[in-house]
Amino acid sequence: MKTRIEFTRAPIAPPAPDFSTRELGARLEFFGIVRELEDGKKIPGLFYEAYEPMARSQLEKIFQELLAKHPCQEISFIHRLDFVPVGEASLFISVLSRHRQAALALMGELIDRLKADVPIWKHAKK
Amino acid sequence: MKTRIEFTRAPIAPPAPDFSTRELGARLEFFGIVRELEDGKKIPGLFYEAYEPMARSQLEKIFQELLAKHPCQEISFIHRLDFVPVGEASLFISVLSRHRQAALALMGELIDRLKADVPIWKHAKK
Amino acid sequence: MPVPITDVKITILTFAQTRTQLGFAEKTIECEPGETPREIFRRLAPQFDPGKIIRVAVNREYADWDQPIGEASELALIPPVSGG
Amino acid sequence: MPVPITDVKITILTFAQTRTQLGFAEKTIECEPGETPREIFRRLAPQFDPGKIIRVAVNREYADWDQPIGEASELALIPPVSGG
Repeated sequence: MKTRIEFTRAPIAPPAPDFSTRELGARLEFFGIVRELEDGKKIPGLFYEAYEPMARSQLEKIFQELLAKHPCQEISFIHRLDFVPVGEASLFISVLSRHRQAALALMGELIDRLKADVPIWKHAKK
Repeated sequence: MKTRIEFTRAPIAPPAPDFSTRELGARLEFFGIVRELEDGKKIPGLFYEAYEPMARSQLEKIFQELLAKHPCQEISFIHRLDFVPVGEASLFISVLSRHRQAALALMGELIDRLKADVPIWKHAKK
Repeated sequence: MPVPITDVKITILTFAQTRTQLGFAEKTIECEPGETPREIFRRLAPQFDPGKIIRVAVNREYADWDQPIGEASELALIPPVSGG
Repeated sequence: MPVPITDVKITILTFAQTRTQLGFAEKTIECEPGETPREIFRRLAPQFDPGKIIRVAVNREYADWDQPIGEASELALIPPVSGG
Protein backbone atom coordinates (compact mmCIF):
# COMPACT_ATOMS: atom_id res chain seq x y z
CA MET A 1 0.00 0.00 0.00
CA LYS A 2 1.49 3.27 -1.12
CA THR A 3 0.08 6.66 -0.27
CA ARG A 4 1.30 10.05 -1.30
CA ILE A 5 0.12 13.51 -0.23
CA GLU A 6 1.32 16.69 -1.86
CA PHE A 7 0.44 20.34 -1.48
CA THR A 8 1.71 22.53 -4.26
CA ARG A 9 1.54 26.15 -5.29
CA ALA A 10 2.23 25.30 -8.95
CA PRO A 11 -0.14 23.79 -11.54
CA ILE A 12 -0.83 20.15 -10.71
CA ALA A 13 1.28 17.66 -12.65
CA PRO A 14 -0.25 14.19 -12.19
CA PRO A 15 2.41 11.64 -11.29
CA ALA A 16 3.14 8.83 -13.75
CA PRO A 17 1.31 5.70 -12.65
CA ASP A 18 3.37 2.82 -11.33
CA PHE A 19 2.14 -0.56 -12.53
CA SER A 20 5.25 -2.39 -11.38
CA THR A 21 3.30 -4.92 -9.35
CA ARG A 22 1.59 -5.89 -12.63
CA GLU A 23 -1.46 -6.88 -10.63
CA LEU A 24 -3.31 -3.58 -10.81
CA GLY A 25 -6.23 -3.68 -13.19
CA ALA A 26 -7.76 -0.30 -12.48
CA ARG A 27 -6.50 3.24 -12.31
CA LEU A 28 -9.00 5.95 -11.47
CA GLU A 29 -8.14 9.64 -11.56
CA PHE A 30 -10.17 12.56 -10.35
CA PHE A 31 -9.52 16.20 -11.13
CA GLY A 32 -11.42 18.90 -9.28
CA ILE A 33 -11.52 21.91 -11.58
CA VAL A 34 -12.20 25.53 -10.61
CA ARG A 35 -15.47 26.63 -12.22
CA GLU A 36 -16.18 30.10 -13.51
CA LEU A 37 -19.26 30.74 -11.40
CA GLU A 38 -19.05 30.77 -7.61
CA ASP A 39 -22.38 31.53 -5.91
CA GLY A 40 -23.66 32.83 -9.25
CA LYS A 41 -20.81 35.33 -9.74
CA LYS A 42 -18.10 35.14 -12.40
CA ILE A 43 -14.68 34.77 -10.82
CA PRO A 44 -11.17 34.62 -12.30
CA GLY A 45 -10.21 31.80 -9.93
CA LEU A 46 -10.16 30.71 -6.29
CA PHE A 47 -7.68 31.01 -3.47
CA TYR A 48 -7.02 27.91 -1.39
CA GLU A 49 -5.38 27.71 2.03
CA ALA A 50 -4.66 24.65 4.16
CA TYR A 51 -3.68 23.85 7.72
CA GLU A 52 -1.16 21.63 6.08
CA PRO A 53 0.23 19.40 8.87
CA MET A 54 -3.27 18.65 10.14
CA ALA A 55 -4.59 18.16 6.60
CA ARG A 56 -1.84 15.57 6.07
CA SER A 57 -2.56 13.68 9.26
CA GLN A 58 -6.32 13.77 8.62
CA LEU A 59 -5.79 12.47 5.10
CA GLU A 60 -3.51 9.67 6.29
CA LYS A 61 -6.11 8.62 8.83
CA ILE A 62 -8.91 8.74 6.24
CA PHE A 63 -6.77 6.76 3.76
CA GLN A 64 -6.20 4.00 6.31
CA GLU A 65 -9.90 3.84 7.22
CA LEU A 66 -10.96 3.67 3.59
CA LEU A 67 -8.25 1.20 2.55
CA ALA A 68 -9.50 -1.18 5.25
CA LYS A 69 -12.94 -1.10 3.60
CA HIS A 70 -11.93 -0.88 -0.06
CA PRO A 71 -8.73 -2.75 -0.89
CA CYS A 72 -6.61 -0.52 -3.13
CA GLN A 73 -2.86 -0.51 -3.70
CA GLU A 74 -2.04 3.13 -4.16
CA ILE A 75 -3.52 6.57 -3.45
CA SER A 76 -1.96 9.80 -4.69
CA PHE A 77 -3.44 13.05 -3.46
CA ILE A 78 -2.38 16.49 -4.69
CA HIS A 79 -4.06 19.74 -3.65
CA ARG A 80 -3.06 23.05 -5.11
CA LEU A 81 -2.90 26.08 -2.77
CA ASP A 82 -2.99 29.86 -3.23
CA PHE A 83 -4.54 31.11 -6.47
CA VAL A 84 -5.97 28.54 -8.90
CA PRO A 85 -7.34 30.05 -12.14
CA VAL A 86 -10.71 28.99 -13.57
CA GLY A 87 -10.35 25.86 -15.71
CA GLU A 88 -7.33 24.55 -13.81
CA ALA A 89 -7.25 21.71 -11.30
CA SER A 90 -7.31 22.48 -7.59
CA LEU A 91 -7.38 18.77 -6.71
CA PHE A 92 -6.00 15.57 -8.17
CA ILE A 93 -6.55 12.11 -6.71
CA SER A 94 -5.53 8.84 -8.28
CA VAL A 95 -6.32 5.38 -6.97
CA LEU A 96 -4.82 2.14 -8.22
CA SER A 97 -6.46 -1.15 -7.42
CA ARG A 98 -6.87 -4.70 -8.61
CA HIS A 99 -10.57 -4.20 -9.28
CA ARG A 100 -12.49 -1.14 -10.35
CA GLN A 101 -15.21 -1.38 -7.69
CA ALA A 102 -12.79 -0.73 -4.82
CA ALA A 103 -11.24 2.24 -6.64
CA LEU A 104 -14.63 3.81 -7.42
CA ALA A 105 -15.94 3.31 -3.88
CA LEU A 106 -12.76 4.61 -2.28
CA MET A 107 -12.65 7.65 -4.57
CA GLY A 108 -16.25 8.66 -3.80
CA GLU A 109 -15.84 8.32 -0.04
CA LEU A 110 -12.45 10.01 -0.04
CA ILE A 111 -13.80 13.14 -1.74
CA ASP A 112 -16.79 13.19 0.65
CA ARG A 113 -14.44 12.96 3.64
CA LEU A 114 -12.12 15.60 2.18
CA LYS A 115 -15.02 18.01 1.87
CA ALA A 116 -16.21 17.30 5.41
CA ASP A 117 -13.09 16.98 7.52
CA VAL A 118 -9.82 18.01 5.92
CA PRO A 119 -8.74 21.54 6.92
CA ILE A 120 -8.54 23.19 3.50
CA TRP A 121 -10.49 26.31 2.59
CA LYS A 122 -11.32 28.15 -0.59
CA HIS A 123 -12.05 31.86 -0.95
CA ALA A 124 -13.10 34.05 -3.83
CA LYS A 125 -10.72 36.74 -2.52
CA LYS A 126 -7.28 36.44 -1.02
CA MET B 1 -23.44 16.82 -24.22
CA LYS B 2 -20.46 15.46 -26.11
CA THR B 3 -19.68 11.81 -26.55
CA ARG B 4 -16.79 10.18 -28.30
CA ILE B 5 -16.10 6.51 -29.02
CA GLU B 6 -12.82 5.27 -30.39
CA PHE B 7 -11.39 1.84 -31.11
CA THR B 8 -7.68 1.79 -31.66
CA ARG B 9 -4.93 -0.73 -32.35
CA ALA B 10 -2.25 1.60 -30.94
CA PRO B 11 -1.47 2.42 -27.30
CA ILE B 12 -4.21 4.58 -25.82
CA ALA B 13 -3.47 8.30 -25.78
CA PRO B 14 -6.03 10.02 -23.52
CA PRO B 15 -7.50 13.08 -25.22
CA ALA B 16 -6.81 16.50 -23.71
CA PRO B 17 -9.78 17.58 -21.62
CA ASP B 18 -11.91 20.42 -22.89
CA PHE B 19 -13.00 22.81 -20.14
CA SER B 20 -14.20 25.45 -22.57
CA THR B 21 -17.66 25.65 -20.99
CA ARG B 22 -15.85 26.66 -17.77
CA GLU B 23 -18.70 25.12 -15.82
CA LEU B 24 -17.24 21.65 -15.40
CA GLY B 25 -16.01 21.03 -11.89
CA ALA B 26 -15.14 17.36 -12.14
CA ARG B 27 -13.13 15.22 -14.51
CA LEU B 28 -12.96 11.50 -13.80
CA GLU B 29 -10.73 9.15 -15.76
CA PHE B 30 -10.64 5.39 -15.67
CA PHE B 31 -7.93 3.19 -17.13
CA GLY B 32 -8.45 -0.54 -17.35
CA ILE B 33 -5.00 -2.11 -17.31
CA VAL B 34 -4.03 -5.61 -18.46
CA ARG B 35 -2.89 -7.61 -15.43
CA GLU B 36 -0.16 -10.20 -15.48
CA LEU B 37 -2.24 -13.06 -14.16
CA GLU B 38 -5.30 -14.31 -16.05
CA ASP B 39 -7.03 -17.25 -14.37
CA GLY B 40 -3.91 -17.78 -12.28
CA LYS B 41 -1.53 -18.02 -15.25
CA LYS B 42 1.16 -15.52 -16.21
CA ILE B 43 0.44 -13.98 -19.58
CA PRO B 44 2.37 -11.49 -21.73
CA GLY B 45 -0.83 -9.64 -22.60
CA LEU B 46 -4.37 -10.06 -23.90
CA PHE B 47 -5.96 -9.97 -27.34
CA TYR B 48 -9.16 -7.97 -27.72
CA GLU B 49 -11.68 -8.16 -30.53
CA ALA B 50 -14.89 -6.19 -31.01
CA TYR B 51 -18.00 -6.30 -33.15
CA GLU B 52 -17.26 -2.68 -33.70
CA PRO B 53 -20.42 -1.22 -35.32
CA MET B 54 -22.64 -2.93 -32.75
CA ALA B 55 -20.30 -1.99 -29.90
CA ARG B 56 -20.61 1.65 -30.99
CA SER B 57 -24.40 1.59 -31.20
CA GLN B 58 -24.66 -0.23 -27.86
CA LEU B 59 -22.35 2.29 -26.23
CA GLU B 60 -24.29 5.25 -27.66
CA LYS B 61 -27.50 3.78 -26.30
CA ILE B 62 -25.94 3.14 -22.87
CA PHE B 63 -24.48 6.68 -22.81
CA GLN B 64 -27.91 8.21 -23.47
CA GLU B 65 -29.57 6.07 -20.79
CA LEU B 66 -26.92 6.92 -18.22
CA LEU B 67 -26.76 10.63 -19.09
CA ALA B 68 -30.50 10.85 -18.46
CA LYS B 69 -29.90 9.57 -14.90
CA HIS B 70 -26.56 11.23 -14.17
CA PRO B 71 -26.14 14.67 -15.74
CA CYS B 72 -22.65 14.83 -17.24
CA GLN B 73 -21.34 17.00 -20.06
CA GLU B 74 -18.85 14.78 -21.82
CA ILE B 75 -17.95 11.09 -22.14
CA SER B 76 -14.87 9.86 -23.99
CA PHE B 77 -14.51 6.12 -24.48
CA ILE B 78 -11.44 4.46 -26.00
CA HIS B 79 -10.97 0.70 -26.24
CA ARG B 80 -7.79 -0.82 -27.57
CA LEU B 81 -8.06 -3.89 -29.83
CA ASP B 82 -5.71 -6.69 -30.87
CA PHE B 83 -2.74 -7.34 -28.57
CA VAL B 84 -2.43 -5.25 -25.38
CA PRO B 85 0.70 -6.00 -23.32
CA VAL B 86 0.55 -6.45 -19.53
CA GLY B 87 0.74 -3.08 -17.77
CA GLU B 88 -0.84 -1.15 -20.65
CA ALA B 89 -4.38 0.20 -20.85
CA SER B 90 -7.01 -1.73 -22.76
CA LEU B 91 -9.70 0.78 -21.80
CA PHE B 92 -9.89 4.50 -21.14
CA ILE B 93 -13.03 6.36 -20.12
CA SER B 94 -13.25 9.99 -19.09
CA VAL B 95 -16.32 11.77 -17.82
CA LEU B 96 -16.67 15.52 -17.35
CA SER B 97 -19.43 16.92 -15.21
CA ARG B 98 -20.43 19.86 -13.08
CA HIS B 99 -20.45 17.76 -9.92
CA ARG B 100 -18.39 14.75 -8.94
CA GLN B 101 -21.31 12.56 -7.84
CA ALA B 102 -22.76 12.32 -11.34
CA ALA B 103 -19.36 11.49 -12.84
CA LEU B 104 -18.67 8.77 -10.27
CA ALA B 105 -22.12 7.21 -10.61
CA LEU B 106 -22.03 7.31 -14.40
CA MET B 107 -18.52 5.82 -14.53
CA GLY B 108 -19.44 2.89 -12.28
CA GLU B 109 -22.60 2.05 -14.19
CA LEU B 110 -20.94 2.52 -17.57
CA ILE B 111 -18.21 -0.01 -16.80
CA ASP B 112 -20.81 -2.47 -15.45
CA ARG B 113 -22.84 -2.12 -18.65
CA LEU B 114 -19.74 -2.41 -20.82
CA LYS B 115 -18.86 -5.69 -19.16
CA ALA B 116 -22.40 -7.02 -19.52
CA ASP B 117 -23.60 -5.89 -22.92
CA VAL B 118 -21.00 -4.39 -25.25
CA PRO B 119 -19.71 -6.90 -27.82
CA ILE B 120 -15.99 -6.86 -27.01
CA TRP B 121 -14.03 -9.99 -26.10
CA LYS B 122 -10.64 -10.71 -24.63
CA HIS B 123 -8.55 -13.82 -25.20
CA ALA B 124 -5.27 -15.06 -23.79
CA LYS B 125 -4.38 -16.33 -27.27
CA LYS B 126 -4.96 -14.83 -30.68
CA MET C 1 -53.02 -13.54 -55.13
CA PRO C 2 -50.32 -14.20 -52.55
CA VAL C 3 -47.13 -12.21 -52.90
CA PRO C 4 -44.25 -14.65 -53.51
CA ILE C 5 -41.82 -14.90 -50.63
CA THR C 6 -38.56 -13.29 -51.68
CA ASP C 7 -35.42 -14.61 -50.08
CA VAL C 8 -33.19 -12.01 -48.41
CA LYS C 9 -29.41 -12.00 -48.36
CA ILE C 10 -28.09 -11.91 -44.84
CA THR C 11 -24.55 -11.71 -43.52
CA ILE C 12 -23.73 -14.00 -40.60
CA LEU C 13 -20.96 -12.91 -38.22
CA THR C 14 -19.32 -14.93 -35.47
CA PHE C 15 -17.03 -13.79 -32.64
CA ALA C 16 -14.77 -15.29 -29.99
CA GLN C 17 -15.49 -18.97 -29.32
CA THR C 18 -18.45 -19.06 -31.74
CA ARG C 19 -15.98 -18.40 -34.55
CA THR C 20 -14.12 -21.59 -33.63
CA GLN C 21 -17.35 -23.49 -33.07
CA LEU C 22 -18.81 -22.57 -36.46
CA GLY C 23 -15.55 -22.45 -38.36
CA PHE C 24 -16.11 -19.15 -40.13
CA ALA C 25 -15.96 -15.45 -39.29
CA GLU C 26 -18.40 -14.17 -41.89
CA LYS C 27 -20.71 -15.77 -44.41
CA THR C 28 -23.51 -14.44 -46.58
CA ILE C 29 -26.50 -16.70 -47.10
CA GLU C 30 -30.08 -16.49 -48.36
CA CYS C 31 -32.91 -16.64 -45.85
CA GLU C 32 -36.66 -16.22 -45.84
CA PRO C 33 -38.04 -13.22 -43.91
CA GLY C 34 -40.11 -15.64 -41.83
CA GLU C 35 -37.11 -17.58 -40.59
CA THR C 36 -35.89 -17.04 -37.04
CA PRO C 37 -32.22 -16.84 -36.00
CA ARG C 38 -32.60 -20.24 -34.33
CA GLU C 39 -33.86 -21.82 -37.55
CA ILE C 40 -31.13 -20.19 -39.61
CA PHE C 41 -28.36 -21.45 -37.38
CA ARG C 42 -29.95 -24.92 -37.14
CA ARG C 43 -29.84 -25.06 -40.93
CA LEU C 44 -26.33 -23.59 -41.15
CA ALA C 45 -24.66 -25.51 -38.32
CA PRO C 46 -26.86 -28.35 -37.02
CA GLN C 47 -24.31 -29.25 -34.33
CA PHE C 48 -24.32 -25.72 -32.86
CA ASP C 49 -26.40 -25.07 -29.74
CA PRO C 50 -26.49 -21.50 -28.41
CA GLY C 51 -27.81 -22.72 -25.05
CA LYS C 52 -28.74 -19.92 -22.69
CA ILE C 53 -25.35 -18.23 -22.89
CA ILE C 54 -24.94 -17.12 -26.48
CA ARG C 55 -27.03 -14.16 -27.57
CA VAL C 56 -27.96 -13.21 -31.10
CA ALA C 57 -27.88 -9.74 -32.65
CA VAL C 58 -30.04 -8.78 -35.62
CA ASN C 59 -28.94 -5.65 -37.43
CA ARG C 60 -26.56 -4.85 -34.54
CA GLU C 61 -29.22 -5.02 -31.83
CA TYR C 62 -29.74 -7.83 -29.34
CA ALA C 63 -32.66 -9.88 -30.63
CA ASP C 64 -34.83 -12.85 -29.82
CA TRP C 65 -33.68 -16.25 -31.07
CA ASP C 66 -37.28 -17.05 -32.03
CA GLN C 67 -38.36 -13.79 -33.68
CA PRO C 68 -38.48 -13.86 -37.52
CA ILE C 69 -35.64 -11.85 -39.05
CA GLY C 70 -37.79 -9.91 -41.54
CA GLU C 71 -35.70 -7.70 -43.78
CA ALA C 72 -32.58 -7.85 -41.60
CA SER C 73 -29.23 -7.86 -43.35
CA GLU C 74 -26.85 -8.80 -40.52
CA LEU C 75 -27.04 -11.58 -37.96
CA ALA C 76 -24.31 -12.05 -35.33
CA LEU C 77 -23.56 -14.52 -32.59
CA ILE C 78 -22.65 -12.78 -29.35
CA PRO C 79 -20.98 -15.09 -26.82
CA PRO C 80 -20.55 -13.67 -23.28
CA VAL C 81 -18.67 -10.39 -23.63
CA SER C 82 -15.47 -9.61 -21.74
CA GLY C 83 -14.35 -6.13 -22.72
CA GLY C 84 -12.80 -3.60 -20.40
CA MET D 1 2.75 18.79 48.93
CA PRO D 2 0.87 19.74 45.74
CA VAL D 3 2.90 19.93 42.55
CA PRO D 4 2.82 23.53 41.33
CA ILE D 5 0.83 23.95 38.11
CA THR D 6 3.27 24.84 35.36
CA ASP D 7 1.95 26.97 32.55
CA VAL D 8 2.43 25.55 29.04
CA LYS D 9 3.27 27.54 25.93
CA ILE D 10 0.70 26.94 23.23
CA THR D 11 0.53 28.18 19.66
CA ILE D 12 -2.88 29.37 18.49
CA LEU D 13 -3.65 29.16 14.77
CA THR D 14 -6.61 30.63 12.91
CA PHE D 15 -7.81 29.96 9.35
CA ALA D 16 -10.27 31.40 6.84
CA GLN D 17 -12.94 33.60 8.44
CA THR D 18 -11.66 32.96 11.98
CA ARG D 19 -8.45 34.74 10.99
CA THR D 20 -10.46 37.87 10.19
CA GLN D 21 -12.65 37.45 13.27
CA LEU D 22 -9.71 37.15 15.66
CA GLY D 23 -7.35 39.46 13.82
CA PHE D 24 -4.28 37.22 13.89
CA ALA D 25 -3.00 34.14 12.06
CA GLU D 26 -0.73 32.77 14.78
CA LYS D 27 -0.03 33.67 18.38
CA THR D 28 1.84 31.93 21.17
CA ILE D 29 0.40 32.26 24.65
CA GLU D 30 0.75 30.66 28.09
CA CYS D 31 -2.03 28.39 29.30
CA GLU D 32 -2.67 26.07 32.21
CA PRO D 33 -3.00 22.33 31.40
CA GLY D 34 -6.43 22.37 33.05
CA GLU D 35 -7.78 25.03 30.71
CA THR D 36 -10.15 24.01 27.91
CA PRO D 37 -10.09 25.46 24.38
CA ARG D 38 -13.33 27.28 25.13
CA GLU D 39 -11.80 28.96 28.18
CA ILE D 40 -8.62 29.89 26.33
CA PHE D 41 -10.51 31.57 23.48
CA ARG D 42 -12.87 33.29 25.92
CA ARG D 43 -9.81 34.81 27.60
CA LEU D 44 -8.08 35.60 24.29
CA ALA D 45 -11.03 36.99 22.33
CA PRO D 46 -14.07 37.54 24.55
CA GLN D 47 -16.18 38.65 21.57
CA PHE D 48 -15.55 35.39 19.66
CA ASP D 49 -18.24 32.71 19.71
CA PRO D 50 -17.47 29.43 17.89
CA GLY D 51 -21.16 28.50 17.90
CA LYS D 52 -21.82 25.01 16.60
CA ILE D 53 -20.02 25.58 13.32
CA ILE D 54 -16.41 26.18 14.21
CA ARG D 55 -14.42 23.16 15.38
CA VAL D 56 -11.23 23.18 17.40
CA ALA D 57 -8.12 21.08 16.79
CA VAL D 58 -5.67 20.24 19.56
CA ASN D 59 -2.29 19.04 18.34
CA ARG D 60 -3.71 18.67 14.83
CA GLU D 61 -6.61 16.45 15.84
CA TYR D 62 -10.25 17.46 16.14
CA ALA D 63 -10.93 17.95 19.85
CA ASP D 64 -13.64 18.82 22.31
CA TRP D 65 -14.16 22.49 23.13
CA ASP D 66 -14.59 21.54 26.79
CA GLN D 67 -11.75 19.03 27.25
CA PRO D 68 -8.66 20.37 29.13
CA ILE D 69 -5.72 20.86 26.76
CA GLY D 70 -3.15 19.08 28.96
CA GLU D 71 0.33 19.28 27.47
CA ALA D 72 -0.84 20.28 24.00
CA SER D 73 1.35 22.69 22.06
CA GLU D 74 -0.93 23.67 19.16
CA LEU D 75 -4.53 24.82 19.14
CA ALA D 76 -6.33 25.69 15.91
CA LEU D 77 -9.71 27.05 14.93
CA ILE D 78 -11.25 25.06 12.09
CA PRO D 79 -14.17 26.84 10.40
CA PRO D 80 -16.22 24.74 7.94
CA VAL D 81 -13.78 23.32 5.40
CA SER D 82 -14.20 23.74 1.65
CA GLY D 83 -11.31 21.98 -0.05
CA GLY D 84 -11.51 20.03 -3.28
